[in-house]
Amino acid sequence: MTVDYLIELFSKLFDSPFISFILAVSIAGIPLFVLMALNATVAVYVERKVSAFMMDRIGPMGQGPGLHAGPWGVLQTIADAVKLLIKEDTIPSSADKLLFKVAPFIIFIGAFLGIAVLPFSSVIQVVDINIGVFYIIAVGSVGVHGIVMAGWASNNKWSLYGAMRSAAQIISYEIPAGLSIIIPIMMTGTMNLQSMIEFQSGSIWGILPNWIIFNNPFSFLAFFIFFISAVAETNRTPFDIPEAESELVAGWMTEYSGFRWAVFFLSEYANMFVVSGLAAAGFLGGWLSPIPGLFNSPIWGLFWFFSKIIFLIFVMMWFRWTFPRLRVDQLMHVCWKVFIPIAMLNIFGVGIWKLIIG
Amino acid sequence: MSRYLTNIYDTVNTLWTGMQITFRHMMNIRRDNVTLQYPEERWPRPERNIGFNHEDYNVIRSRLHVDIDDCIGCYRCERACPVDCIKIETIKSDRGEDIPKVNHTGVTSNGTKKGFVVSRFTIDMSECCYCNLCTYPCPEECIFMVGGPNSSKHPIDYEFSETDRKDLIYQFAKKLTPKQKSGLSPIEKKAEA
Amino acid sequence: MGVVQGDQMVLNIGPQHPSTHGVLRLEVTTDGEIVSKITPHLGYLHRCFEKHAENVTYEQVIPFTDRCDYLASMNSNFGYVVAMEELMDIEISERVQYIRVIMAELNRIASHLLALGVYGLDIGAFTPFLYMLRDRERILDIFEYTCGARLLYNYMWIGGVSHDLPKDFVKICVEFLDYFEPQIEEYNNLLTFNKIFIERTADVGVIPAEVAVSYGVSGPNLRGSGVKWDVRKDEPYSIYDRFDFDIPTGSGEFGTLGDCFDRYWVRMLEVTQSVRIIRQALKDLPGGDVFETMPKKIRPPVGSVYRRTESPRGDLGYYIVSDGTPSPTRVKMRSPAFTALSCLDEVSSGWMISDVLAILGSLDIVLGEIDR
Amino acid sequence: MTPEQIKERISDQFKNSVITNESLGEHQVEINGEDWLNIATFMKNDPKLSFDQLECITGIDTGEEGPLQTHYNFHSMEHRHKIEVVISHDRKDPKVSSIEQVWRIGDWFERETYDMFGIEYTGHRDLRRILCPDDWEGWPLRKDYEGQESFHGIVVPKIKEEEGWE
Repeated sequence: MTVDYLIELFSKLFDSPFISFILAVSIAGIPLFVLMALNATVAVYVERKVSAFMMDRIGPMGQGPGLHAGPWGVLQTIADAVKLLIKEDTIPSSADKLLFKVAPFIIFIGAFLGIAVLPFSSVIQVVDINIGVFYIIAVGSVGVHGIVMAGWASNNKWSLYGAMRSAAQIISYEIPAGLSIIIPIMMTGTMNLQSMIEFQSGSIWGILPNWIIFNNPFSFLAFFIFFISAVAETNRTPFDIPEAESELVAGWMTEYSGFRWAVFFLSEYANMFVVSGLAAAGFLGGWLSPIPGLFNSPIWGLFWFFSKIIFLIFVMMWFRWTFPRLRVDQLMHVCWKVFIPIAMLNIFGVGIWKLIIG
Repeated sequence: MSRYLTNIYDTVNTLWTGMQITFRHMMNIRRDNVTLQYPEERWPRPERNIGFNHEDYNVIRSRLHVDIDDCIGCYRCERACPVDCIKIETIKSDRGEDIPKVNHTGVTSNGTKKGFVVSRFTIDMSECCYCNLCTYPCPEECIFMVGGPNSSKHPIDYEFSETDRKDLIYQFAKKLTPKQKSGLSPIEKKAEA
Repeated sequence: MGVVQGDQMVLNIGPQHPSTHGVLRLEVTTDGEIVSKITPHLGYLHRCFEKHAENVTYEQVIPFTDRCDYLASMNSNFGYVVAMEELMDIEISERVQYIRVIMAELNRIASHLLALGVYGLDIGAFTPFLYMLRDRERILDIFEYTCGARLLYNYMWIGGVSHDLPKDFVKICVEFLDYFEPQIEEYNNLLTFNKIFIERTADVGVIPAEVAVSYGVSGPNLRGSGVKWDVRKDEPYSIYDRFDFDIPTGSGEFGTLGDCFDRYWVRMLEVTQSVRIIRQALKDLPGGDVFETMPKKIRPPVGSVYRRTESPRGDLGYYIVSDGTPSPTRVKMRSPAFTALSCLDEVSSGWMISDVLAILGSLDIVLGEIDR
Repeated sequence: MTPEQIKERISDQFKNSVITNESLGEHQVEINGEDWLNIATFMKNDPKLSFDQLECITGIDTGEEGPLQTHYNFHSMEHRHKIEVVISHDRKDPKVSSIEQVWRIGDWFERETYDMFGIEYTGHRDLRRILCPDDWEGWPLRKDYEGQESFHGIVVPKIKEEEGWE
């Protein structure tokens, strides 16, 4: 959409289609990057506050004179970011220098590419491709290469453990996530995110919005499986075994510091954003308003889409500050013996449902 | 199979219970908050603790302080200290007589006549283990931990960090020059006379 | 250090590691995630307590005992003074006995709260840890009110206590207990009965009763294995025989008898028992002077004594040898965490790395006490 | 059983094993170290004694002239009786057989006593220093111990320095 529009615009100005393509893509990428950075900044602040409130603390604050983190500590994340950026970038002497340097950016790319197809509103989307769902699932797995690279290149046993665990975990949880996202695809008959959302407009019995999650019991279950698998894919508690700080110190990030570590951090929050976006688009009606028929203009759409994402990210934080961590084999147990069979059953059930009810 | 389903039910149920608890705490943060925002709010904080009064404390383990005018140089605190962080040196003098040249008062506030000029009284607070053992044997109650019930003698001080270790050595007695030292002890005085 | 085979890896957990509870180094031989051998290396926190004790007087030893088990200093003090009083054969006034029991049990609650909370942290749950610390803080407030210190009290002295109870102590203490008891339910709902927590701890790190006894494992760890043994009941010291309380033992509720969950659960139950003891002691608290039975000069007769008491971590024994001079010839501390740690290798080989840390956490070790 | 009866039971089984020592207390019994492993095994396995708990092992230096001693505190959970066994060692060559395989906790207790007093427990499978570094010199808790001058280049301060004064 945005990119298409920009290409059209630039092709009028420049002769070469190549130049106009490059320009369009880079200009479209800038807001995405800003969005990622903003997302991480806000999410870090919110996470600090949410965790603090859940623990009867108040988190970063600043009231009086002196060097404080601003009113209610809003400047805390900026201070964090500045600290991370000016910190020395240490590379262990025995590390594999090239891989060590490259790894954060591979993870970053994986998260960054995912945002490109998120439908922020009925008109705001960077690029609208036919296989949007498939694309997000595909680029989501790019990150694991970066993690394995980081773990291997650090030449540290903790990092290696973290990387191995992470690889096993992400690859396993791709399956239930993939199987669950098939359900919206089955019901809508498309992989295009925009048409998937448009399918969900209207209402059931006049009260509930016609979102896929409310469509039938199987899709209701599928949403939870998808969401929890998504939490696992983003390596968050209770599935944070790759970085399990009480076991593996910091997992695959042990040797990283400064800017490279900040990139990891950015990617983690971007990943959360992407999977929440996919869950919102696939199950929760994307930019559709929760009150059927009202507030459905594109601007409201932006608002609804973001509030759904923010809610899902909040739930992830809520998980993190409530639950203990699973063990490696239990993690696999949950995936292979619980999620995958139920996800399979779901597909079967939705098929039957569609056949009988329509 | 039923066990499988019970397990899933248990998991969902217990996790949901936990999530409710954390959510409740998040919502009630104004009531439940326990954080003390240090530079603005300082201990003791009567409105938040269980309700005991600062003056009612038996003692507050904070910095040691010595009222050197009351010290009779009996060395009891030095002997009581398990980590030897108190160092005392004394010079014998006329019992109960003021010596203005070294700012020495002859009689303590309790009325005891002093027999020694305390020429050195240092406490190394970096070694102090805050056991409070030195304060009990003191016959004049001149060594004490500041604050709490002793607030009238010295206000509370728990913020005495320093950038140099040497600054943590507190010198309560004024260092005497050799000139001041000479002629203090009665024997020397006699010899002079 | 054994020969590492081709497919094995030696992993050093510690000395600086988030969940070694201090400075402990575990040399772990692993095959992937599976641990085959653990060699603990101690001594990083060795502060020569026993050597120190030989060079100071008897009353000056007490601040050093504080620093051994820094999470339960009252109980450390208690053990030492009980042993000293047995050696000197002095009778203690009633009020002092009650005050000591109240303080020791409050400190037991504080110590168990930290142990339980940190165990949650080892498993990955952060929030219960802070809830427990929040309540522990109120106990520390009470201690601070009484003796001015929050962590290292030097409160119990030979023949007495350093300060009498402050004004309104009983009221404050009862208020705290009333506040605290409902919190236990919240901890249970948030952490104990959490399915993930149960999965992580039940059936993990089983210590059978015979192994536990042979390794000298004591306290909640031993009771977690189903052995009903509590020094407070079985070799009563001070006035513990006057109180009515139960000895909770593990029952293998969710797994095998003697697993990590049992040890955790015994601690949780003990907290409620301590609350019971404190309530009884507060009710019967007699008046009197706390200093009257304190000896002026501490010169125990020539001889030796071994006395063990129940600290939150188990049987805390003091072996004191006196030669009649004002300073002891030998003070030996038999620390419960030391013995608990010694069985780590036997218990945790064959488990995963995550389980090793779960087992280590469930043993509730304090490195200050192990290394002394 | 009372300590007297326990003493009798042991001396019945092992002739000349119990040494009479007037300076010891009622609850203590001095035992000849030569046959110690067998006595210990007997004390654990005999149904009438059944000392299943080894409470503590304490090394004691009785002074520069006197011998080194190891004190074992035993307790039986079954019979609820206890005894303290004392074994004296020659100062020049302190040696006694290890009971590490009888009570498993003996392992670390013996290592600790070895670390502090240099008493060698023969038959111990892993007799290393436990609290001090492996290459520490001397036996710290002996009365005639003198600290090292320096350890790996770190000078061990003898007298506390008095900075800030003078």
